[in-house]
Amino acid sequence: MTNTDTAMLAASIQPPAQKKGFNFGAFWDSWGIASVLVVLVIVAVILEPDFLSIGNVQSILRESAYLGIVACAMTFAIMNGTFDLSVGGQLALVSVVTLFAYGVGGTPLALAAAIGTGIACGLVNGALVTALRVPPFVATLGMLFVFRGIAYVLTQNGPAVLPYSEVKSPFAQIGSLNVAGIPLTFIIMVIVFGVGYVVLRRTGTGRKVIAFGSSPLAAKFSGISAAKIRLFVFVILGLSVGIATLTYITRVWTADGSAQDGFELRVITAAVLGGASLQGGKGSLVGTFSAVLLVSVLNDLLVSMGVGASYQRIILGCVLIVALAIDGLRTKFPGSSALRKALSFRNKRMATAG
Amino acid sequence: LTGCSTGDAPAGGDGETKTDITVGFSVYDMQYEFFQEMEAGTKAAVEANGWDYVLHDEKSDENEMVTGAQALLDQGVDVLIISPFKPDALGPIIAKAQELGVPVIVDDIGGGGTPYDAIVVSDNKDGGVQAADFIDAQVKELGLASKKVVSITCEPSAVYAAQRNIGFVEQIESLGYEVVTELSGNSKAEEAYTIMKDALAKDPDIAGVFACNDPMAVAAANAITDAGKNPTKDIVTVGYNGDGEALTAIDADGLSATVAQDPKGMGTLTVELAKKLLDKEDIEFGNADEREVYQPVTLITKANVADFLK
Amino acid sequence: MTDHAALLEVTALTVEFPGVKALDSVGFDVRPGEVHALVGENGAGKSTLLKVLGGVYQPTSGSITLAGKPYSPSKPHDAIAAGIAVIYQEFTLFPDLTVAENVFAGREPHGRFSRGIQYKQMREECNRVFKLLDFDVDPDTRLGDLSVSEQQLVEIAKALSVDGRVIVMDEPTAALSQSEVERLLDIVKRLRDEGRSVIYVSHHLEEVFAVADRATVLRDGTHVATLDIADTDQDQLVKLMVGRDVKSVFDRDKSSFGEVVLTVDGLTSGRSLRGVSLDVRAGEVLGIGGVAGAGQTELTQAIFGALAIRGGTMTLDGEPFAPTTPAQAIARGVGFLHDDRKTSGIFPHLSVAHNLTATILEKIRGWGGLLSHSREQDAYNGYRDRLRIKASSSNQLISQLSGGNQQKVLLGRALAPGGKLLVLNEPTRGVDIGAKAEIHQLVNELTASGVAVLMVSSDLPELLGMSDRIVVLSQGAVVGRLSGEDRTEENVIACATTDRRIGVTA
Amino acid sequence: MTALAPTKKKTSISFVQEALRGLPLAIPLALVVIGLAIGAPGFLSPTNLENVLFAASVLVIPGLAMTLCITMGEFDLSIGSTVALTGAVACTAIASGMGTGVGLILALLVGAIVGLLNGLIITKLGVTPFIATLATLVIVRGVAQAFTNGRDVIVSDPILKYFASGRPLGIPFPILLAIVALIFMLWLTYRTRFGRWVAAIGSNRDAARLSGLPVDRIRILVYVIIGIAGALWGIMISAQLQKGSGQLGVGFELDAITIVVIGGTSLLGGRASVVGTVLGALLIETISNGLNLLNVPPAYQRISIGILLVGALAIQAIRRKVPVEALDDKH
Ligand SMILES: Nc1ncnc2c1ncn2[C@@H]1O[C@H](COP(=O)(O)OP(=O)(O)OP(=O)(O)O)[C@@H](O)[C@H]1O
Ligand SMILES: Nc1ncnc2c1ncn2[C@@H]1O[C@H](COP(=O)(O)OP(=O)(O)OP(=O)(O)O)[C@@H](O)[C@H]1O
Ligand SMILES: [Mg+2]
Ligand SMILES: [Mg+2]
Repeated sequence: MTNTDTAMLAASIQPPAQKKGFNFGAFWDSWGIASVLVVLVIVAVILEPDFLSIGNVQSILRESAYLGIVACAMTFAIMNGTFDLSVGGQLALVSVVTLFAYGVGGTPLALAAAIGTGIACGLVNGALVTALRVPPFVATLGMLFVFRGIAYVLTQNGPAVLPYSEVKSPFAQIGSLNVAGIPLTFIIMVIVFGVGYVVLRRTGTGRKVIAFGSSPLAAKFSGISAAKIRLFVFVILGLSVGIATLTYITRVWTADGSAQDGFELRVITAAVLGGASLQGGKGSLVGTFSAVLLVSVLNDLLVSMGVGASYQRIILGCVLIVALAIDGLRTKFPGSSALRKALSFRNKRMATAG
Repeated sequence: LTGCSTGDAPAGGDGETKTDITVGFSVYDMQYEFFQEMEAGTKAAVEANGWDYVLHDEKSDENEMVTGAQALLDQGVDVLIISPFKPDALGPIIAKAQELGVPVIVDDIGGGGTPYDAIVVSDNKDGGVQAADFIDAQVKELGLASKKVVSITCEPSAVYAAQRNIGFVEQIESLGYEVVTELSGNSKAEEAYTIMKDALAKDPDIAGVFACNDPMAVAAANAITDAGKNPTKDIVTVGYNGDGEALTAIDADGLSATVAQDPKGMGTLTVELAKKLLDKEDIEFGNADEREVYQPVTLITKANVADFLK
Repeated sequence: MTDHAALLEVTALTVEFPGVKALDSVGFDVRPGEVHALVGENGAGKSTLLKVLGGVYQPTSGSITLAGKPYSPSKPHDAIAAGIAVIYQEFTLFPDLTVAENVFAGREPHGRFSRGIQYKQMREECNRVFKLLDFDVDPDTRLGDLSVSEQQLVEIAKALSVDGRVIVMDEPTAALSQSEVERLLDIVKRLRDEGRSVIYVSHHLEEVFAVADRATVLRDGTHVATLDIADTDQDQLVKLMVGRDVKSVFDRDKSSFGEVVLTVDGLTSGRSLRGVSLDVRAGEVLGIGGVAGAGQTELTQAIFGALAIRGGTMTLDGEPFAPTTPAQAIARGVGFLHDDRKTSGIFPHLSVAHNLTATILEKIRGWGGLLSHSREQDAYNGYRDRLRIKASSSNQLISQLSGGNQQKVLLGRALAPGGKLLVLNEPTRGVDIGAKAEIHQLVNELTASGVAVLMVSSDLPELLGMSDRIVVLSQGAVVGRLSGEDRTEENVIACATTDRRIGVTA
Repeated sequence: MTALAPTKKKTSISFVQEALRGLPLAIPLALVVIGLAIGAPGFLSPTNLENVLFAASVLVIPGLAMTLCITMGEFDLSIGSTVALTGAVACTAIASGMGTGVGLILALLVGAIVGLLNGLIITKLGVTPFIATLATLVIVRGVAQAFTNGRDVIVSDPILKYFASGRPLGIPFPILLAIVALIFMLWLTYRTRFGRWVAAIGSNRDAARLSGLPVDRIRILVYVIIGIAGALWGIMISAQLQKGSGQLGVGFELDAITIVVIGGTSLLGGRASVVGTVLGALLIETISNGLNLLNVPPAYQRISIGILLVGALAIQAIRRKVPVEALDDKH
């Protein structure tokens, strides 16, 4: 209940703004992270002239895909006021099952297994949340353990692998093929975001996802079924993991229960960095898309500059803070911060009389 | 990109080397002392040859491993040395290396049936066997009555560590012991501590402990101490790796033994093999089928720890 | 204007929002011991002005003095410290805390050594203030469990318990029923007699004439006039506010009703409903009255399928009607307006258009089943014109609208399914006098076209003027059924608050 | 007034009721304990029960601090990294001969500074807590690694060891600390202005500002408290292991948050369940101890923990017939 109060007041208590014409706030809402990305790319090109080499760009785009695809669905979830901590476990499990399926039935079965297992994972989460009323945080945290555990059980006799002999198979190509110089995995990610955008902004279901996240109670009185919409969100999360797995496993070729430890946090980070609010109701697929690339570009830049892992972390953390501080300073509650006033995007304070 | 691969004729048969050779080394994770040593050995050997050296840190992430190693190949390295986080993820890397004609030498752990040119391994299974033999001898010497032992393993996904455990369990059981607790501490000291305490609560009369790495062994020893026992006299505690903390502990009677690998030596060895490959010389494999070159492991105990402490 | 020394003086105050000038060089002053009313249409800038006084917004330009000294609060705390207590239009309450904790938020008395909060003292002080308000609630109740009007009383108690020099009230009576309003007005007079100043915002002009000494009229963010109440009358004030004449249209044509649309028989549900029976006919407005917390809201929710029913049956258009979710009720064409606009009405992150179409997403589908922007726009434009919604565009966030305009958007949402039954809970809460008349007009049009309306209203004149029959609830049971000549203020109050029963057997 | 009895069932909350909010968790906990008493040999041995309490206690202290943060409607993800950094700082100071006391004080100070940084980034820069503390998680871990240069700092210090194996009054020191922390938190959360303000901010942050509460100061203070709790946690872990290391404490933040959420503190803020947090820690540690005693392989341990977690919450939800609108986490 309070999330709507707070969100609403936060929205209604936006500081009085300033100049007509260029509206920084509106611009930043839709293009903020994208512009940080552009700045970072320019910095990268200056620091590392090789940055724009075809091979490097392809590499960045190719490796972003699996994270991006799940982050797209996670944006739905966060806008809906929930999140899924089990996506890392899902990715591990779906990867293992997919590789086994490939061993049994080749590419077609592998594709079907990835999508099918992904959706099944999503259904399990959805059922726990809607039918058993387990809070999403605990339900998906519990299922993170369970999915990983199952993946471990399945790989007790060694990890699932794509054998080297299959290097030329169509399945393995998903991860390495370039179409007109663009990595296939990236194309898949762009398609996922495109479809995601249409579903979120142009369908009734998408509208209900956002509306419910904005105010669960208002949604209830508008006839939006909490259970249905939550189920939908968890199922598309599962589906996205299924698709992401195809772009992931065909690049890495192996999986077991430990695959992509900490994935959930990276996915949520991308969505939040992209502008999604964990309070629900707010988010942007353009932002998430840019955030995914932002993190990849930054990582690539730091690696190619030979920055040590510990300093990579420090820099990555600082960039996260800076990227969000720009927005934070803009929308923060008025008053109380000297720094904010110094950097103020607002007009001068009231002229004190006398 | 593919300009500088292995095709050049050797400039001279002896140590005088070409200066335009670049060696790429993709390391498992530079957070760990073990790999820091391995990297130091590799780097020193590369530079001794007068070659260029590029390092990539996989940071314990299979995705980073594939992306980064492929990036090294894209940059045009002449040899790729890799200590893989996930040996089975070598496939796409080797595939690209083969496309570009770059030789690949794997360090430490391999498998997955990929056609790399050579692999340097320390004999993990044998290390486990040595640990078992030592525990048995020590138990007899101390006159412990119990035949119960504990094995604390690394994360289930760590292939190399699984070999240590297999060697240990097979050998210790053949010596008439019972493994009463066999749990994963996920390579983390803090988890090993709890596991050891719980194991002692269940079986207070444990005779020996083998942990798959030294941090876990030292943590287990601490748990034993906190439970009011002595980790060298009441229980025989053995670790694996030969990390500094284990050596210090052995010296201070806080740990019975550790099975030491020689990461620095492994690093040096990979570069020697690289030179041979570039010079088109033959490599002497310890196991030619698997293209394995062995790096022996040594058991460090109170008796010989002084030799290893710097 | 006068020779009185002003306690609070506002000069040339301007506040701009992106695309809107909410206040444009507004000036007025408040004298010590004066009740100063601030009136104007929805969106005129009243709340914005008060928020500046409260330190919530900083103005673009202009100045304020308090007791002759410059006053420029940069945060709400500054206002409180300066002795200005504000009751905001949107509640500033904490649902998870107790009533007492809410009243004392930020000012809890605590032990000197233990630092522990002194709950006993808080409870006593609460009870003291509640007594003034004739408000009977346990200070240890969780605030979130109170009904809207009960929460409003807590909000008022919160401001009264501060020893403020200036007390600012933004639509304090919007959620109150008649008897509570009278209580409040007594208290306002008492505050004035104690020498404090009160700034009073209300859309109920009767209240303004009952308590205010002067009134300032705002229109579209500009200052129109400041008048002595004694020198003016309601019509003049309305004309200044709206710029035209507004006639209260309580002239319903109550002659012919159609078939029974909804019957409710022995409805028992939730926390408080006990065997409520009623029916509504096509073309009829059935009013529901009662004091705060009597169960009106629960009744509307039960009919709408939003509250589990423990007993009783309903029919709609002669067919059995037992919705277990609002979706089922909407599917049968029931339109619904909730009295809790803030938490159960608006979608704060969505635009006005998206808010309006939330219940008719199926109807605005176009090519390929996708939502059609043009249809959505058409739907919005229709209701915007019909309800005179004032928004900068269909894309504006609803949370940026004035309260009254938000209400109109929600009313549009309730009308959109276009069915035979409309359940309206406080349809004109927070709506300005012009808009109110328009909403009444609209209800008349709807009933004329055969829609049945069930209307809860705590605004007694509205309840009497708009309802063809009135059902009065008390503690979840029907205690009065008033029709024809019986529909008088006295009867409603008597049924709601005493043992008197009219038209009810047993 | 009428013959009909009033039906108003408003929940008036007394201190005791509020303090015992998490108590229903005792049901699944009791079920697990009974199951293990029957099925796991040695579970009821005093040593083992002490082990469970010991492990739970170590988790309880940061868990209680995290309860405050979550009550405020926010998270702190950086605590695991704080554990690593503060442990490393304490051990480095001790190893370099500065004395145990100085080492401990430095560790607590570093913890407080991390908390202060979190608080400032969140309040003054307006970065959402999730990203801010995620960023400090990454940064502080990086600093810890750079600080230790990737090498463990080994110490052998009896005073430090006291935090792991000291037994004042015959009670293991961490258990004693946890009891003190519990009593302190009960008082702080339900009896002081600070505690009520934290709940108020979690309940409705903007209302808190409009009511004149020093919102930013309270938020900063809460993060500082978590930083200090993280330092205590780091000290306790380093005491157990007699070392500091940049690798310690990975994933601890989730452990702390998990017990809070299982304990019934709403992620949306406003409602603290202090006792629930303690029961949550007991539940988690009992389960994992039982699985260790049963020598359950790691793969099945994960599955069991997951199912038990979900099961424990499902039992509560079903028992209370949580309505559909409660899908938003307010339970
Ligand atoms: N946060 C905001 N952002 C943009 N515009 C705003 C914001 N808050 C208010 N406005 C606009 O400022 C104008 C004045 O609004 P205000 O809330 O002061 O009206 P009001 O007189 O209190 O109306 P009501 O009687 O409906 O409460 C309106 O046009 C409104 O849309
Ligand atoms: N969640 C809740 N828990 C306990 N009691 C509640 C809860 N919600 C409402 N109530 C109580 O139920 C009674 C009926 O509530 P309802 O909302 O129907 O009142 P109402 O007659 O509509 O009042 P108002 O005029 O304020 O809207 C009130 O006394 C209210 O305090
Ligand atoms: Mg207003
Ligand atoms: Mg009501």
